[in-house]
Amino acid sequence: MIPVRYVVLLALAWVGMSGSFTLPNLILGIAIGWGVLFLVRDQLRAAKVTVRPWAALLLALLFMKELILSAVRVARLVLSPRLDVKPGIFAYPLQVERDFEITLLANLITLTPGTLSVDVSEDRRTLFVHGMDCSDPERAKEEIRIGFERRIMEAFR
Amino acid sequence: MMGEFGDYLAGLLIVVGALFALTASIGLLRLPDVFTRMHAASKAGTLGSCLMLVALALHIGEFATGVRALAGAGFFVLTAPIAAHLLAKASYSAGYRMWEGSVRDELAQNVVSSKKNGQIQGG
Amino acid sequence: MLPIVGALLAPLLVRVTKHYAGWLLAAIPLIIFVHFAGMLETVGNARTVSGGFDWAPSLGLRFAWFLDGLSLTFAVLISGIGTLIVIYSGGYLKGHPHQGRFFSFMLLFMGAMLGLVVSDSFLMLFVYWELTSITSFLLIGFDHGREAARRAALQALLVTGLGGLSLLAGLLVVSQATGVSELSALLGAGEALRQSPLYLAALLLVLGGAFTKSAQFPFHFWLPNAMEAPTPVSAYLHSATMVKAGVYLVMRLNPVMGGTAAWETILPLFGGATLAVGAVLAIRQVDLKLMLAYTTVASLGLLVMLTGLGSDKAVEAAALYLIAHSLFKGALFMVAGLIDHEAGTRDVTRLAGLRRAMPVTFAAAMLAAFSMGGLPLFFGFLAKEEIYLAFTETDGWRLLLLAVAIGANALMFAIGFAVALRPFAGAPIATPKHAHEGPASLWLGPVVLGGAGLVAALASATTHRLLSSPTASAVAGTPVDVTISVVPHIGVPLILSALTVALGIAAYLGLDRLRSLTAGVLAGIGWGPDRGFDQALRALLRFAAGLTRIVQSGRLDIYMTATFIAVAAALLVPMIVTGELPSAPVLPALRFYEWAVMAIAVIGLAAVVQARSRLTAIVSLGIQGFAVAVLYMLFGAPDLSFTQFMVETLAVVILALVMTRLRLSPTDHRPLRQQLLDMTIAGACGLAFTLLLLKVTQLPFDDRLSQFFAAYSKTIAHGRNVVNVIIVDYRGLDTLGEIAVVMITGLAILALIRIRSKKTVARASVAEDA
Amino acid sequence: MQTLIFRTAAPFLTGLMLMFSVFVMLRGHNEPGGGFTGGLIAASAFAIHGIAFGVPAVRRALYFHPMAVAGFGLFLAAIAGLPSLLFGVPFLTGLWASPSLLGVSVDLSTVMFFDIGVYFVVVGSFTSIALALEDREHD
Amino acid sequence: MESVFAILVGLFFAAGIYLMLSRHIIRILLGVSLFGNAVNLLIFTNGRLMREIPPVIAEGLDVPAGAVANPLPQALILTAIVISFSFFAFLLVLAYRAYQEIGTDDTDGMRIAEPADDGLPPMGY
Amino acid sequence: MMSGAAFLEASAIFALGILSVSFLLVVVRVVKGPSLPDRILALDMLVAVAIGFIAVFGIRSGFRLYVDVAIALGLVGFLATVAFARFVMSGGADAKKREEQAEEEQR
Amino acid sequence: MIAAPVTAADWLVVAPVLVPIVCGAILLMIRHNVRWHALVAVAALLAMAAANVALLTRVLGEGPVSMTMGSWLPPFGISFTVDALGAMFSLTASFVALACCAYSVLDIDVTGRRYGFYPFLLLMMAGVSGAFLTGDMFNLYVWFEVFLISSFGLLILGSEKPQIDGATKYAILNLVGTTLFLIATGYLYGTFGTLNMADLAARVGQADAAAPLTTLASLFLLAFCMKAAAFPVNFWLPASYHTPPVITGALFGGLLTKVGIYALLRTMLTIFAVERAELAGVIGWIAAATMLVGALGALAQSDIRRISGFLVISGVGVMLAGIALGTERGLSGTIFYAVHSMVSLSALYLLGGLMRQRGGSFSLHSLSGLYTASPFLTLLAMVISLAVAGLPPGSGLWPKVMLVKAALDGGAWPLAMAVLLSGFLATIALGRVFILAFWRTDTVAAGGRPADAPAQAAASRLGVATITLLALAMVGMGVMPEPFVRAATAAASGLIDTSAYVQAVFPPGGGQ
Ligand code: NA
Ligand code: NA
Repeated sequence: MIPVRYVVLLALAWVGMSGSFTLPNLILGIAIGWGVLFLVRDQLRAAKVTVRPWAALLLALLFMKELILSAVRVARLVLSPRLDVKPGIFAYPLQVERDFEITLLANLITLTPGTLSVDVSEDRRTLFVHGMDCSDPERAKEEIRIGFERRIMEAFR
Repeated sequence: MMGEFGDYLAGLLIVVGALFALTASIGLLRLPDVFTRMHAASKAGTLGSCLMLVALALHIGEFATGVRALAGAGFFVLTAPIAAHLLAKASYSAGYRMWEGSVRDELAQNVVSSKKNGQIQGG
Repeated sequence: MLPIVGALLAPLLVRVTKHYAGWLLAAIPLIIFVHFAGMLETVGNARTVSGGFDWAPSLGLRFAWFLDGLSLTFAVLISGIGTLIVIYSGGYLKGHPHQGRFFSFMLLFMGAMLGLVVSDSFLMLFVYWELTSITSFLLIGFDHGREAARRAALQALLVTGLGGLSLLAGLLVVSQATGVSELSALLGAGEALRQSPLYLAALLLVLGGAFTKSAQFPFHFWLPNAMEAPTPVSAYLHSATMVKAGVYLVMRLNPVMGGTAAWETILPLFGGATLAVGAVLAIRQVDLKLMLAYTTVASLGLLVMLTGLGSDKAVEAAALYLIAHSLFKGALFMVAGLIDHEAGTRDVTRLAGLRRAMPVTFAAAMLAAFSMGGLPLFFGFLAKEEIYLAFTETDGWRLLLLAVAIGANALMFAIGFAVALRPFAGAPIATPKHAHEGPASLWLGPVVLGGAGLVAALASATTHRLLSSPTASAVAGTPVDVTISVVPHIGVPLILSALTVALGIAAYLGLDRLRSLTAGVLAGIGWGPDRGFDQALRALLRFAAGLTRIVQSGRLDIYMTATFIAVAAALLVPMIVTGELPSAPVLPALRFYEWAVMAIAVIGLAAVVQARSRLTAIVSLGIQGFAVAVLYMLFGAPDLSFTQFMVETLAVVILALVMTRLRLSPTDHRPLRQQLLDMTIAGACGLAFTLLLLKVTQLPFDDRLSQFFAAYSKTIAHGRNVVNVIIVDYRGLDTLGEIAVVMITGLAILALIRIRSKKTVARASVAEDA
Repeated sequence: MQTLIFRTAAPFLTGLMLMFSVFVMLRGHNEPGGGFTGGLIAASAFAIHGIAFGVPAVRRALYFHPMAVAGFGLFLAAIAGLPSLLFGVPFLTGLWASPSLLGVSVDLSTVMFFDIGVYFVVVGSFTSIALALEDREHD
Repeated sequence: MESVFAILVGLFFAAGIYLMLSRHIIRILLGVSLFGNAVNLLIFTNGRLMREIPPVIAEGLDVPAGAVANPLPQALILTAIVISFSFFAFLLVLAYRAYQEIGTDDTDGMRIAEPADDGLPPMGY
Repeated sequence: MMSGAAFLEASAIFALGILSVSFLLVVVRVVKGPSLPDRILALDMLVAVAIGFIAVFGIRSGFRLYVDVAIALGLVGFLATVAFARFVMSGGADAKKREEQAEEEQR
Repeated sequence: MIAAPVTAADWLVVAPVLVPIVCGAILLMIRHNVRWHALVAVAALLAMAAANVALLTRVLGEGPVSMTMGSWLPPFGISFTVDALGAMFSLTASFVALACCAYSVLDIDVTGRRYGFYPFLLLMMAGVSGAFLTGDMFNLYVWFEVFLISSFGLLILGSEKPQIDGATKYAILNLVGTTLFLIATGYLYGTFGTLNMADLAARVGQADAAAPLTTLASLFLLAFCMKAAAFPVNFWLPASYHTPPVITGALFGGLLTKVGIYALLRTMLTIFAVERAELAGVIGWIAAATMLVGALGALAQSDIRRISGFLVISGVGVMLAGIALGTERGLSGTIFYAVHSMVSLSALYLLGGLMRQRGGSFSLHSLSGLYTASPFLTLLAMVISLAVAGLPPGSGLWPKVMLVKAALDGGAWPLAMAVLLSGFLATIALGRVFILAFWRTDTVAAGGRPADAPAQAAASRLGVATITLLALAMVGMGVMPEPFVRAATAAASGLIDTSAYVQAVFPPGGGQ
């Protein structure tokens, strides 16, 4: 009922948090992890996700890069004497289907340059993205498609 | 713990982080509407804080505390986009218009349909 | 004690024995009467009977009794007449559903009255005094269905109750001035009291009690109104008891407080006024009971006046008149009640020719009236002779009182016969009820009392030895021997008596004319203290309502304004008055980021205060909250910072959750004047707190507590975080209380949200929670 | 709130926050934190859960009524002061024991139970408040 | 340092009290919140100030290495914060319910318990 | 060349200065608004800056216990924004309308 | 660190606080088993009362008792220090609460129980007892807050409109009051560096010459006057006490203001004795104004509960008079009056409830005929009214006599007059209630009489029994005042001479 890997993840988080790598502490971590997950048991949707570590790492690196880039770009933008922005919302047709993938993608988009996920359509086919520079939405969509979305699909299949 | 290098790195990180935070703040002031301001806050702001937390983790050097600092940064990275998303969605559906200079709005027709379904009230 | 037991038994007894209860219950006062009568001989030989036991020694309170001639005479009259009244009540209230209660109240009252006259301790005297007020309230309002009865009862309670408080204050002042708190001891401390600077205050306060109780002008109005009570009550209250309490007090204190100019001015003045007013008002009445009531007022005035004259003769006269009045007034009241009971009316103009139907009553009435009129052979005559004798010794303005006395006595003569003769004389006329002689229980009282007036006078030597002389001695404070007898002595008094009788006969004959005359005059005046009572009470209620509306305006902003003005005053005034202001502060160098955080806090405050809409204000609230949290962090309080961050955020969250549900008008401005006032108050409070804080922080600080905590947190309490150790260990009890608060808050909010007012619940059924 | 993104992330956020709250509570004796702050974090977690999935979900998750949890907390905290009665020392005297568990000595103390009591009271009460405010069915 | 704090405390009080003198409950509540912070800062300052060094004993030591910030006011304030937060929450919900039942957050409009048109008491007997 | 510690100290002071300025700028946005989401966003940003501030302060003072304060702040800051978003969404159009009204009245 | 070993008997000191807290917590855990609530509450209150009896006996016999929590030496831990004053108040409070609880057993419905009537009641009693027993200033503040928040809970239970309105004013103003107390405590700590009352009492004499003690005392005075509902900070009481069910009014009217009086006694005498003397004139005027405003307010009302509320205020003024005088006699008068007032005002509120039950209304405009309908109730009303108005044979007489005597001894004529006058005004107010509601027969109750359902009849019988118990207590105090006077005098002398109080906490020769 409660996915074991989540419990293990939380137990590890516990051990790291408390900084005490002892067996009793690990057991305590497992117990607490199981306990808190038990509380949210109904909302855990255990999707069959296989993680490909290498692809996931690539995704993480891509994210780091994009994050820094985005921050720099925003910094440059707001510091420029003339605010030259053409913002707007565009609809991005999603290829990923699973909740967790959509969420991940939306979050990554939000964290990266000039884009911000505003909403997901009810049929989960479309992600509405607010862009700082919406002069060429097609290019922005293309960047997402070959960037984050592809990496996500590679990492979690 | 990590000696001189660690100190330099930490110093650098906090200065860069602080500068990012400053940029975010300036963006918050200068950008024209709430959606564009959100870009500044949720990117530069998040990054700035995270950098400073990482610096703290480096400087402290104690494993558990370092892990916590990094976990804090991670948590921050996890929550910031969600918060931004929620606020953007809420603002949009509550009818706060975008800046006049905005060039397109492809969400407009979608909102009409979802309002019909009474989804906005949420809960 | 006995009457109280009797009072408790009375309702039960009445239920068991029906209307014979009166006879049985009369045994109680009778036993008391016999008991007191047995002491007459002892006390007659100039001795006193006293005793008692400690009741509440911490209060200096003894349950003590003290009987001298005065007390004993009163006790004998109270219990003797009480016996007759109880018998009379049994007949009078035959079949009344609440007869039991009545006896209960009556006996309680009797107990209180007896206690009053035999008490030695000031406090006991006061207690009994108030008890008579309370029990008389119950008795006067016995017929509670009628508004007049309720009004009269309240009036009596308030007037005599107020007097009681005055008496209490007076007695306490007396005991402050003399250091004694018992009457027996006070008798020896008269000189000290009269010399005391507190004398006048004590006198006025005590007289406040006595005059209200004894219905002295201008407090006389409650007494006639008290005729709303059933007649046995009137007969009892107004002959020997209640109203005589004030006279008792004045007489009791005469040897202690008397003899001074104040005493000899105030008492005759008020007594004389009362005498005159009572007599005149009596003429005005047509109701038998009211006629008698006003003559009671007059008689009380006479007694007070006599006591105030202060001479031995006057005191003798007072003693004699006291006894005479108790006898004839009790009898006449019972007669009036009997007439009412049998004929169905007390209106003297609608009564005549009853002598055939009620011969015994008539005889008793005549006996009493002779005494009241002061005709020879009756005790009233002795009293009147002695009164006039007393006046022969006075001079100056007091002679004016003599004129008053003669006039009033004449009027009282007329009234006495109007009550005792009018209804019986002449041709019978139709009365609401067909009159016939009442049962023995009803006529026994008048007959005995009326007869006693005669017997007492005939056996005047015995009466004087047992009652009059001891009483007079007690009142005078020195041995006095009353010698007057029914044998007429030619002299000024006799002439004055004859004059009185002559005037009295004239007044009796012209009674109707006099009545309409006084009625006309009084209508011309149009206002009396009785109306005044209503007006005063209404005015008091209105004043109270007006004041309350100002003080308790119902508006929270006014409450808050007053509260914070009080705060500013409570701090600034003592600070300035006692010079507790701080010295000028030295502004230290803070680090720039500390300044920045402070600046943010101040900006945050300004943002909240000036925010136009509440929503803006709520969001702005976060600024100062965060600034404070950061300040805590900068000054070494991570726990505080932690908690402050959490709490500020959650506060804003809850505000947002709640605001979601409110639909408020966007702006809520106060007018400029209001703003300025509020700013001034808020500024003054802020300034005051700042000044005091500067002052305190300029003192050296004793930090041994914190030293201790820091020193032992790790070693004994096993915790490195000293703050947390304080919270859970050193001061764990605070935290226990604190979480109790948190828990109750949760529950209270749940109750607030879940329970709907009945109106709302009517709309939707009650919801169950999980 | 009906948003996929939030709902997908919410259980994990809630779980992490709850775990962090336990951590904060347990280490309060030595570092900043303690029952109160821990409790507030946990209550925040439930609030987020409630905002994401609605009040009934939280009620199901908790099983006990939050106020019962708070009552239990107060009970625990008060009871934690009682063992000192047996030792003839005043109320709320801290008693310590270090039983060995799996070869590691574990510090147990009445003070810790006291702090756990605080935690439960705060969790229960503030969760109850949040749920009561969030709950729209009773409007 | 205390003197600067004293002035800041005064400003907090003034702002809080100014808001509490409003007729509108929501503003009063904001005032209550500021008032609470003012009190906490006041207690904090009364315990005298010390920069940066928290009253936490370093690991391995039995007593603090040097002077530390005064822990007692901090503990008192923690208790006070919790209590005032509880009260704040209660008042807020109360305000909300008052709004629901009475339809306003203007205290001048809240005259149910003490009606403005409260007549005289009975004048008779 | 400064020593590592001195460099760190200087950087920290510098960072604190910058963060103080950021604080003030963000506060200006909270005060100015103009719309509710603007203020909420600024408040969210305030939390972010505060976290940075705590981190730098933790480095400067050498007390690592401030880490947990920062983490907790991250958690509840998130909660605040969620709750406000919730508020904006449900109070919704209404809130906005009233806000506009208020502004009109101001003029 | 470990103080002298504590015997089991010393645990009595905390029992009156601990028992209701634990039982209140248990009630919350079994919130939905409403059947058990009343039972647990009554049991808890009985246990409290028993502990209080034992405590008072012990204190009167052996002098003040103290226990410092957590085995820390005072002043480092929190001390509970119980002297005759605290024990007397605590005992009376538990007695009154027990009576009210008995009254409530059939009066509070399932909704009221489910949403916490009994936990509120128990926690309020925990707070009230804690306030009476604690020997630590900040801890006193905490107990104030505990009973305050519980009183909020009781006040809003039912959520009728007037309740909500009254509760708003009550809550905000009381919050200001307790916060002022907290502020004063903060300054006190800043000045003396300690919070233990005995420690403060011992140190106040050696305070720094520059210490702003008068201002501090004045601030405490204001804070506690507000809690005690003294004029001019009495607004919250008449605004709210009439809104909840009478049972709540009875608890509040009986207990809460007395905690303010207790705190005033404790601070103004045990700690700020010198400053009290400086402020005596002000306190005297506050006392007189409070008495008269309260009594006049009672006259102006037509709702019995509001009359009762104003009479509570008037009584507060009477109690303040003794504090203004500061002599042993005056203080013992205040203490005795407080004990009397707890009992009699609770009874007055409960009486109002029964009058409403029988007469269908709280208003004097429509109440009538209660004498005919219910003679026994009338008897009770008589006894209670006499006690409240300070007439014999009620319990109010002796303390008033003591106060008037003390005022005259001290030359405070106006104060003595005010005590007497306020008593007289109360007599008018209650006399009017009596003649209008009980004697008057001609007005038909506007609301009509409620149907005499069996359950209600049972509740009514229980109510009568409860009030009878209280009335007997009042008459007992009136007829046998000696033990009360003696205890009150012991309490008052303990306030004036603090050495026994201090020694209970810091035994001579017992160093740190
Ligand atoms: Na804590
Ligand atoms: Na705490």
